[in-house]
Amino acid sequence: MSAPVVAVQGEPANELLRLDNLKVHFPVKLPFIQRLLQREEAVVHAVDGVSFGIRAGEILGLVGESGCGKSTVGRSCVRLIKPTSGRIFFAGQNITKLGGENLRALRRRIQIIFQDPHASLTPAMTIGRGIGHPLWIHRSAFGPQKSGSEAFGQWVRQRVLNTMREVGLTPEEQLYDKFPGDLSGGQKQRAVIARALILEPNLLVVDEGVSMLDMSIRAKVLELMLDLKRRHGLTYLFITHDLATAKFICDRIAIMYMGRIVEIGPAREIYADPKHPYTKALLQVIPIPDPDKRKEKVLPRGEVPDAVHPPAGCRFHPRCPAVLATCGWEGRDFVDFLDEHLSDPKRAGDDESIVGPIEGWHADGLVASLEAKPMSVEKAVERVETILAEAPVAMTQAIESVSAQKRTVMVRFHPPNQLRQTQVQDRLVECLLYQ
Amino acid sequence: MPKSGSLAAYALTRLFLSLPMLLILLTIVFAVLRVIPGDPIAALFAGRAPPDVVAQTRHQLGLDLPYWQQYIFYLGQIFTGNFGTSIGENYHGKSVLAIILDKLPATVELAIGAMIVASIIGIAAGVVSGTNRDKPSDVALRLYGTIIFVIPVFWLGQILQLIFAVDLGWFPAQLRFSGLPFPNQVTGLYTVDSLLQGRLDMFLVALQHLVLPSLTLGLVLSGFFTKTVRANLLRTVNADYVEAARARGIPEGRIISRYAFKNALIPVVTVLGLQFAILFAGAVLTERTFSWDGMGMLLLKSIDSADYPMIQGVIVVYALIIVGLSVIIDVINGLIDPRVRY
Amino acid sequence: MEWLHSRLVRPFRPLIRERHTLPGILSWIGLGTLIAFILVGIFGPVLVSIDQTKALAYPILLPPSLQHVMGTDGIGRDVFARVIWGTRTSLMIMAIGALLALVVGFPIGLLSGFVGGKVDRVLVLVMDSVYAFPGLLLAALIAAVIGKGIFNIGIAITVIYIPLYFRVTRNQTLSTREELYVEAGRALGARSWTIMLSYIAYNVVIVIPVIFSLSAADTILTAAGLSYLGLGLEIDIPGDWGRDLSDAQRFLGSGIWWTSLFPGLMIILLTVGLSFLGEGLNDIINPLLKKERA
Amino acid sequence: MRKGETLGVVGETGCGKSTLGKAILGILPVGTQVEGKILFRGRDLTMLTNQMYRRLRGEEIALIFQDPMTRLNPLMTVQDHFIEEIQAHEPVSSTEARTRAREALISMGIHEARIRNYPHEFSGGMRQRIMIALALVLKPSLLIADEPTTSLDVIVEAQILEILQDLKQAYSMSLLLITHNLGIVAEVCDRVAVLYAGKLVELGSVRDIFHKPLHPYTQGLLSSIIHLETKELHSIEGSPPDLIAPPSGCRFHPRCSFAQSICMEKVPPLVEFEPGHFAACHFGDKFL
Repeated sequence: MSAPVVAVQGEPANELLRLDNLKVHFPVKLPFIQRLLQREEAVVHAVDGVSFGIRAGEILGLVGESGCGKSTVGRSCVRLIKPTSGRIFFAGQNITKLGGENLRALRRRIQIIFQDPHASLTPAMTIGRGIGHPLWIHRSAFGPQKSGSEAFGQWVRQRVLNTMREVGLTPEEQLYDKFPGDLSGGQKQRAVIARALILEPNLLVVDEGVSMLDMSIRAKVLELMLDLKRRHGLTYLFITHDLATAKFICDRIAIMYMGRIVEIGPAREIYADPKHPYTKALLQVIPIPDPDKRKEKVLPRGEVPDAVHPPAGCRFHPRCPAVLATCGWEGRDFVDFLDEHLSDPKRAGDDESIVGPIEGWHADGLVASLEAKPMSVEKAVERVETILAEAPVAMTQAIESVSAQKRTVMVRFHPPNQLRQTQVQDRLVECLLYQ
Repeated sequence: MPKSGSLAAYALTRLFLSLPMLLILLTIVFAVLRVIPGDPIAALFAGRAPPDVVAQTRHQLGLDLPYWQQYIFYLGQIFTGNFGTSIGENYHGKSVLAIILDKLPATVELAIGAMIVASIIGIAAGVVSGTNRDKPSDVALRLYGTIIFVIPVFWLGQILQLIFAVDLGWFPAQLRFSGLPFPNQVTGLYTVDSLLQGRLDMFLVALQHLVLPSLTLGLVLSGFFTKTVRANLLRTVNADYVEAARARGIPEGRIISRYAFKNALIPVVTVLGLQFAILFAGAVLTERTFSWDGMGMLLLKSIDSADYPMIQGVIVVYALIIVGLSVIIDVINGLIDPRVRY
Repeated sequence: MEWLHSRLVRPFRPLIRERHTLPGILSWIGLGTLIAFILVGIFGPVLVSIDQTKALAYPILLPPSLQHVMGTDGIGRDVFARVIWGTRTSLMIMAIGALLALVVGFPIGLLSGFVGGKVDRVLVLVMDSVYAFPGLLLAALIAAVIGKGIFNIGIAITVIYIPLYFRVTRNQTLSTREELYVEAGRALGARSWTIMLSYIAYNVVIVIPVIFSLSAADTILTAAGLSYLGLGLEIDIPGDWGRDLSDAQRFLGSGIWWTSLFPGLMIILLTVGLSFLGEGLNDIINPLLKKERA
Repeated sequence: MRKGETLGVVGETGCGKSTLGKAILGILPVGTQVEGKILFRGRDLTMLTNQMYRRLRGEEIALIFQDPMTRLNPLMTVQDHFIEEIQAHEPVSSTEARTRAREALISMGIHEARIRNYPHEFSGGMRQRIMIALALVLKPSLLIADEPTTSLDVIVEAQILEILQDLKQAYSMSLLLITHNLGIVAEVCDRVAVLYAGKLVELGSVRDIFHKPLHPYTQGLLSSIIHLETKELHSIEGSPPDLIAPPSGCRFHPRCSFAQSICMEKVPPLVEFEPGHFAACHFGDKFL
């Protein structure tokens, strides 16, 4: 039933971009003083092993909540961020370590559009100058026109005006000499698109490119993007947190959670029948603008955990409604559960005096231990077992033992099962339910 | 999570982190005094001494050694607390450190007095100005803040002397003390020493002498306070959490004191750290205007008499004080603001 | 260059639009004062003979009268003539000090902020240390070591204002560096120096008029302070406000006010004018920057 | 607005919906001109003295803001916020206030040990829960929620909305939900008010608004939502007007495809076209 993890070799030849086990870890930015006090160096696991490919001429949607690492993936594709490990291929060429002039040459072929059009435009450059600036930057690449700065300037101006017309930034002659501050939000986003298009790239990364626009303008810009795809055969990596927009525009979508892709496949099928519990949860919370279709929702518990210490096993397991015993339960899951249990005075009773205080518990990998000396270790072990009766079944099953060592209470978990991307029908899913 | 010990940990780390700053300041002093093109000893004597005396002095002070040897010797001196002996005419042969410690309290007394004046006037003016935005009182106080801050402190001192000492005769124009025997030297601060001795009359005399210099320096500094307090208060009275507190029905007075003012205080305290530079610079000028016998006067006299070890000593002590104060300021900030600590 | 125009000329347009608001009024007063002083500095010495500034040119300590509108001082010099000649001296020191600090501090700050990393950390530590130290003391020390004179004082003062330019430039560079359009510039394939000049520098340049006015005011004060302490200029300089104030001190006890009042007023007028200009510009330019970012 | 109901207020950015919430609480910036009446239980709030108004805030009407990250005083612990608010309205001892604060936190699923923590030690979702707990600790009869979930992730957003609905039941209070998200309105509201350029253009039950919108603006708004069933994109032409010089007559006329000359000249009154369904459009009956 399980298929092998994606291999780089033997991929379809028409793949324009491929990421292979991409990882990006950022050092946690701390004030100098704290860095001195910190023992280990903390890193944010922004992207933690992402692989996917984009075929030429398709729109791939990368969808996830804020902070899931989708923007980092986008920025890595255009090499604005240096990957920690993994490889990036563009049109068959390994661009992971490209630098200097080669990287500059690459940037003519991959462009990126950011969320905030206002902040993306240099306030001191006129619209025309800003849109044409890429041509000046890559001046040497346009060999013949290089002779005579006057002629090149004329040529640039013509191309800028043409591109402005193409993206609907009209009347282009008037807008040419305006500053970004004088334009409306929709016009600014059109200018940003024009600036990205003027180099005639093959791949366009759109990082939340329409999220900041008002509803009415959003539709227009999306239409423009689809139109450009049809006319120029552009390929898009469309990054968004909005599943509805993604459904409308994308051919395939990839769902990201905490730096990993949990499900990737054809958009229509995923929306019709989501497989991964996280995808299900996400699709479920999209509000439906019809008061007659209200329904009860089963929401994942809690919030997205800290990406400095991502959960073991499947990252979604602490919140997952369909969690199994083998999904990655570990020491701190028990501490979190105990914390929650003790917070409720009705359920907790005198538990805190026997197995508390919660600050006395320490989690290290698969083990949680009570290091503050309880009055009676045996009694504490007994009580932990009683409390566990109320815990989620999957967690109770994942526990290997509750024991006493000298004067320390220890809760030990079974190691989790290895998690792999699995082929399920027409898509890849990373979930033990399907392995 | 911050625990009770973390403030101490923070303070210690902060102290440790001040070492590079101290070293840099000491190095700059060293560089200015020796490495700058030209001959410091000759420049100091300014042609008043024959060449052989200059050469001899230079040799005596080890200034003809290679720089790295001088540098090590210099740092060694500072860290053992031995600043050498004076070569100037006033204190010839005496320990530099002893003389400095003798003059230091005068400067400290003046600085404290000025700080009190500056904070009272500055904070009051800043609060009034910041809570009455764009009303006439605000405009007037803003102008006050801007103008008072660029008035030359020595000129202001002269005018105050002219009015309150010469014309009205309310306060003495010069010196730290007069008319009575000096109080016993305990802290060196005459106001404190006289009280320790239980002599109210001495205290009043000391205070009388202190008023004009403190007022002069304090007024100038208050301009800076006014501007900073106002700017930060304006930022916090419009903060989101202030609006939220108002929506919860918290009384207005409490919102100003507990939300706006306290939050505005954090950057003010930080800026206060930079104030010390202005404070000590102003103190030198004020000391001269009022013949206030402190560190500033000592420095001027030492420059006059080409007392090289003394100049170096005084500047190094200023550097130590500045670094020490910056640590204290940061710790105070950590005390007010829980976000700084961990 | 287009960005230089858009940064150095465009920001002054609001000055005309906002001439009725408080910052606008202050800026115009400041600008007017500065221009008036520059005119006095250039033409004053042409009109007022240098002989009037020499010792024993007139009887000593004459109170203000029609012949001597500001009186004469303790060694028989015309106070008015001294004040006029002092304007030129002060402006020269201001120009040397503030310009040198700008020329050194601005590029270092720009580079430090742009390059970041260890270089930046070390530079910041050094500059902050200097900044924390009382500037006047440092200048006094340097002046004592390198000797008196307009140029030397200019240099001594430069040393204490370089950190100011550095700080402001660097902080501005740092926040600009994080702007999205800078990242966009990189994504377009621009080289580092293109980004620094076309995308960052212009945003930093805009703050220069503000720091210049404020630090120029401080330069005047520091120069006067040095002269007051006897560490500033040679004794034969035809005009030196700080020295005049220092000389005035002796006669204060006898109620001679004119030798102190007038040089002091000149210092205050010039410094207040410069700070009005600086703070007014600051109040106008900051919202402009904020609007661009919002 | 009726007791115990949820009224949704929708509109685009800058249509005045946040101002409405603040106006009800009387916390608009000093110098703002307020006209008209705000009737709360028959009393006109604009006539209240400052002191009475202050007591009313938090005690009878509470407000939750959009951005929980900046709405708590960074220098005060969570506990201090609660004690301060309780004591600003009721003469109770600190111990009593502390007990109630603890209960409020626990009811929001936050461990009581964290009551001594500072705001910066909580995540966005937790802070919004703290804000809700703060708003509800005095059991107000009206809760105004101004885009309470906009800055949160979609799943946390759904969690918070669920909490709000549960609490509304438990405390039998009324909820005024200000939002730009029509999907949320469809899911949680009983009645809906649509604002355009500072004016109420349509008011009715949630079914009336979604199934039989009478105002062209409401129609445009509904068709421009991109949801999972979207097949075709629609948008409203033009952009929201400048509120310094709003258009004459009906403020929507420059963007309205049904606009006639009367729309430019006369301000349309708010008319009840069918029971409980109001709209301010000259041609509202055409869409019935």
